[in-house]
Amino acid sequence: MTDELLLQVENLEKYYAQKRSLKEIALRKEKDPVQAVDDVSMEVHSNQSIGVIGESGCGKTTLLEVLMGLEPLTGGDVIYRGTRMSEFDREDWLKYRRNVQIIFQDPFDSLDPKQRVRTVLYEPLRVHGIEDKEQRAREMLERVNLGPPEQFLSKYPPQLSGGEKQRVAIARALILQPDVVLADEPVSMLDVSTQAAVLKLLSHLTDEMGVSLIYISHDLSTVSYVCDSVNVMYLGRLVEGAPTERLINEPQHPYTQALINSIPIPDPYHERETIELEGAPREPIGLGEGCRFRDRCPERMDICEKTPLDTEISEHHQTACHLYYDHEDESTQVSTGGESQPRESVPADGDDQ
Amino acid sequence: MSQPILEVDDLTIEFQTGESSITAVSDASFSIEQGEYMGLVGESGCGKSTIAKALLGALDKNGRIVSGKILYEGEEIQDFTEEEFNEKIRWKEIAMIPQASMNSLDPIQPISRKALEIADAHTDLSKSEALDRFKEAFEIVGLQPSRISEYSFQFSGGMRQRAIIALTLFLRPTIVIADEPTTALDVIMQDQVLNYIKKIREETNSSMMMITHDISVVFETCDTMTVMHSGQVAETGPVTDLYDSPTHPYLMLLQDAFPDIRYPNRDLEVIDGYPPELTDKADFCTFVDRCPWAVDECSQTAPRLESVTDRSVSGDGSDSTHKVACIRKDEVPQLNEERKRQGRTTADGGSDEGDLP
Amino acid sequence: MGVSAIRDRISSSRDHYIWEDLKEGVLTMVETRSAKIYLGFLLFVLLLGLFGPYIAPYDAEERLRGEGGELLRSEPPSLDHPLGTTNNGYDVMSRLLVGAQPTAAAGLLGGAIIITIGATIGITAGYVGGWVDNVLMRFTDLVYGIPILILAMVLLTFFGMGFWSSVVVIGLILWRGSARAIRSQVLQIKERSFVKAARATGASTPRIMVKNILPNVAPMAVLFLALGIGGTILIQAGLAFIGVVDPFVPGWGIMIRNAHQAGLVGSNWWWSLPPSIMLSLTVVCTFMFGREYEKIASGEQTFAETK
Amino acid sequence: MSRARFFVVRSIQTVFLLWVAFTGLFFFFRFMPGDFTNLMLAEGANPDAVAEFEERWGLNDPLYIQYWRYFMNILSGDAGMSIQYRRPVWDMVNTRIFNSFILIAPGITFAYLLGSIYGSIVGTKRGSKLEEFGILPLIFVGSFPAFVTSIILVIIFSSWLNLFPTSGMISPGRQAEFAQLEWYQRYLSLEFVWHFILPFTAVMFRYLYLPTMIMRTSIVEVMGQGFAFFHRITGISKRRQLAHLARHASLPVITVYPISMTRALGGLVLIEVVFNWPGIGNTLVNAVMVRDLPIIQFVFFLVAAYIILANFLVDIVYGIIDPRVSVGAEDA
Repeated sequence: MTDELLLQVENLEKYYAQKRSLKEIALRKEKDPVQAVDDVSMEVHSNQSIGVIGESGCGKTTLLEVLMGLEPLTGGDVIYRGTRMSEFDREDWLKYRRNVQIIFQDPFDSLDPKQRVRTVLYEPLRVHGIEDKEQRAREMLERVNLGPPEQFLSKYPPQLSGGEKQRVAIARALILQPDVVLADEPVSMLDVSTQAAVLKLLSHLTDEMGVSLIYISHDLSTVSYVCDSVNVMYLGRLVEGAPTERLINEPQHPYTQALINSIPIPDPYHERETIELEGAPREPIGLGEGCRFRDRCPERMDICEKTPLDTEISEHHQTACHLYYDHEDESTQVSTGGESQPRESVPADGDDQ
Repeated sequence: MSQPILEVDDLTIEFQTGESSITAVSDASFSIEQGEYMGLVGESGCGKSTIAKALLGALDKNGRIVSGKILYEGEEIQDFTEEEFNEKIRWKEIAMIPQASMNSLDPIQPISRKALEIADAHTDLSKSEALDRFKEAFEIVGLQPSRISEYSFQFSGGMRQRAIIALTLFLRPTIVIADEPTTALDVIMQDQVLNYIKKIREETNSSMMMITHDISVVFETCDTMTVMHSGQVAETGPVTDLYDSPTHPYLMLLQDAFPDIRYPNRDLEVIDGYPPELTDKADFCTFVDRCPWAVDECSQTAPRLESVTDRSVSGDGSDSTHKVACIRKDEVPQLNEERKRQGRTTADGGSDEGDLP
Repeated sequence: MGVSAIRDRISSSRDHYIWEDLKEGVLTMVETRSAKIYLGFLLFVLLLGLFGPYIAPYDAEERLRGEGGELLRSEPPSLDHPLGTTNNGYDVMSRLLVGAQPTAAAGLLGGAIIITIGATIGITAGYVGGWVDNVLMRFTDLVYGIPILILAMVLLTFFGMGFWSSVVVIGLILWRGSARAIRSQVLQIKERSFVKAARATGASTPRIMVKNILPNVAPMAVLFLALGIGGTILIQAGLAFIGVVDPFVPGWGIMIRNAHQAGLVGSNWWWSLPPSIMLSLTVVCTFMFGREYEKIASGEQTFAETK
Repeated sequence: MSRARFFVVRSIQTVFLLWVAFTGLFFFFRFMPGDFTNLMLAEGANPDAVAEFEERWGLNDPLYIQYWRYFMNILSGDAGMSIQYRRPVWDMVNTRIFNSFILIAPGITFAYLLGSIYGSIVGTKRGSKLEEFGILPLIFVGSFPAFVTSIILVIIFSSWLNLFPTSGMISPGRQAEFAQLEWYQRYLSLEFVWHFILPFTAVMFRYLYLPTMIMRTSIVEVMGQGFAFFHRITGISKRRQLAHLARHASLPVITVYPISMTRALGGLVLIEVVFNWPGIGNTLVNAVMVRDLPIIQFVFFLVAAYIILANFLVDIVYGIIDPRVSVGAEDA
């Protein structure tokens, strides 16, 4: 299969205006916007699976909703096969919506309780005017291991178990044979035994059908199972991105280090060294200049008041942290987060954790 | 070893729903020693929370203990009345961090007033003594003691959870039951809470029963664990024994189904099927339909919990606390080895060697 | 072409499985015994509304005279007159049968107005959101504060005391409850993942409205249609009783008024009691049926249980 | 926001709302067709008489002057003259207001007390026959038109059992005797109580279902909350647990109380008509029949003020019971 650039996220920004009370509108009191996603860049190539991890409220779900076109972006752009989302016309949108699909977190919520499985699967096909609905629906159900299909086509979602619902949701996402599937914590509501089955299915199907996957979650252990590379998000920004194993074994950003060290290991002999990280992330409002993690960072320096630049510290491994580049040449190195192209810089000398 | 603090003996609990009944716990047995941390593990609906409620005499109205015993310090408490539980057990002896504990604080009652109410019900501490103790507990869980008189809605979710832990600790109970204390928390938050739980261990000599579906949390924080499947205890014993030589097929598969950050490329095990819904005390192994090595006998009689003696790693093979309920307990480990060697094709089809990096 | 042929055509040309759904809908309606009873009584009233005048034993407008030619004033129930006569010699039974018509008509028209306005405002406010929602809901709040009977009473006297106008006035006020409830439900549904999923696959807003929002709002809309019908009958009867509605449309409310005006409520109980009971039962049954239906239809486990 | 500030802000809002209602009603009635003058014309009065009438009542002045005059008069307690009776409106309605109030306030309050108790009993008996059927009769009665409830009471208790009078507040024969008394003495007599019982019962029964239903739902909901379980396992006494539950469960009931108090106005009119009770509802019905605008307008203002004040009171009570309302939730 060819390595094709499908989706390019370019300095993406999503700010929400805060709700103002009548009084505030009358007094013309401005409120700082919620900076849900700020200056996020990444690329999705064909047959790639990318994870985005972060704590709840870090903006990963917003990122997904913007990518899905459910929320308009407020800055930067998403480029799909060369066309900019900000310049999409009706036709482009329809094409995009056919080729980029989504799987939601809550299987109890993601299927219309008033629609039979049949209708759930037919709807996307109807919207895009595809004829052989029955054929495709049956095939898809078998692929997600819901066979025989007759048993499921006439059922309503409330008649299905959690794992079965999530399989139907996967079938719905894949039935249009998309390029990219976005998955929002697809297994976090499932039991461990079911979770493994769904993860496996997701992993196989994307491989088999040549679909790229963006998988967002707070749980690195499930992400690591499915994804080739992982991006770490903190308060609306990507702080580190690397191939999965490299990220787990050699995390560079202090936040990533803390995150990975917080994951309990299912092994009673394993002594996990923990990095005590106090407090919780701030509200993403009025963040201003500087590293977003500086108030909780154990490695905090004065320079952290300036926004760190995304730095490539080795091949395919970037991080945005002042620890990892040469500050001699500060005037050109430190940006407030404008440019997307990371510059060459000296990687930190092997202080692996 | 002395007599255990808490012993659950062949406990069966039933819920009445309309005309029919559901058996949530079926002949379950385990015990906890002084100072021991035990993890109670299983899927949702396996009866682990029901046991916790039963220990405090707080089953829902339609639930009742059909048979079996709960012994606290040797005394049978399963038939205690509400008043007896209040007087002898609740909070002074057994305290509980409930599930979804963020919602457990009364939103229209200042937290300190709740503490005073509890102290008033169980001790003769004066008001100021009780508040002092509560402030101490607040400090242990990393909250500012000056904030004890605030309402729960003035706290963030994580702080509420810690406030509950403080309320649980401040009367220095013998056993703390923590029902899914970290579920629904982000890993970093989870880590914070687990650290507080470890800190409790340093500062008090309470025992703990931690209920969770996450075996990694148990392996990290507990000394022993009990694995349940659909109302039955499958396996119980020291965590190291269960880790080294899991003997119940369910635990074997569960371990392999659990993602481990250290081995992202490992193939995850799939446990097919669903646990059965019990309308009566199970007289069969509830794992039979999901077990790859089930034989006819498994569906004819409920397996007894028996010591695993033959391959005990702990050394004292005669009096092993590692117990399992499986009639093929002597063959299963072997079968599992074989299966692992062969590599297996799951019902999902497709190759096991994923195209992952 | 037989029914089955039509059915085949429908299901082959458009895979709607209408019959399956329709069948389930009807089954839902009478799923419980109480729902059956309520619906049964309502159908009975509807039938009376249609055929009442034809089955009435006497002309409802005729003042009846006895064999001696004397007016049959305030006769207690007898075989000839099962519900007795009024002080002016009208047959109560006949009036009761004829009175079903205005009552049923008022309910149906009022209910239709209420649910039309309520659903339109509720769905628009809920789905469009923003300032539209704000304006519509402030307006609804305002209408909410109105004591309906008192305002309707005044409006009717100033604008004329017609029967139909009374129903319309009620309809123009009573939509408020349905608008609020439907809006809040639309807000909930709108945020659910399956709607997002539909948007994400490219379904248009109207399509989502028809395919996802409406089916999920439908049980509540039926509830409010029922409540609207009952509410209209209730208040219309109240207005009739006060005397601000055309007294020559002989609904049950007017019957009770006449008995009361004559000061014979207590003594001629056969005159005042039957319309009171019919009126009350009709209202109760619409309310209860609506509740019952909504309870069954919105409980998502229902279909699982009926399979 | 501090509690004190919350109360002050709500008070100011309430005064403002009163003014809005007053103004709204004034203009509403000025633009109504078919008022008293039209009625005069329709009844064949000659235009000169009408003109003279308008002159006398100041109806020819510019609207804002009329508005200002009316506004100042109301502030000084003068609500104008009844057109029909040629008597000050205030004199005509003051005792009537009290007569209505003494019917509706104890009626509804009693219904709420009774309903809350019954509702919480039904709510705690989940799954029992009582829960299934115990509330049905109340819903039935609550769905009846208010005048039907009253009529049934009259038929049974006045006509068949002959226990109570069918109408009025004081028997016609004793009117003169009672006119001699101080106003409050009338309400302390057996004669009054005898007349009072049926209409009071009608009000109470008619509005019993709502508090019962809300309390039932509310108690069931509160019992399912995490904190209810927590209260139980912390081992505090049953009595204390119940006190906590009751405080929570009563919140929605308190919210609905003023809604019932205001919703019951419509029913009150009907009940007053059935029992011929000399209350504000009967006054309004009579005034409407002859389009006696000053009375109608003033009664409407009273109704609006009553609704606004009832809501204000509840906010205050609510703010005391539930600190989340007055202190304001903030996430730390």
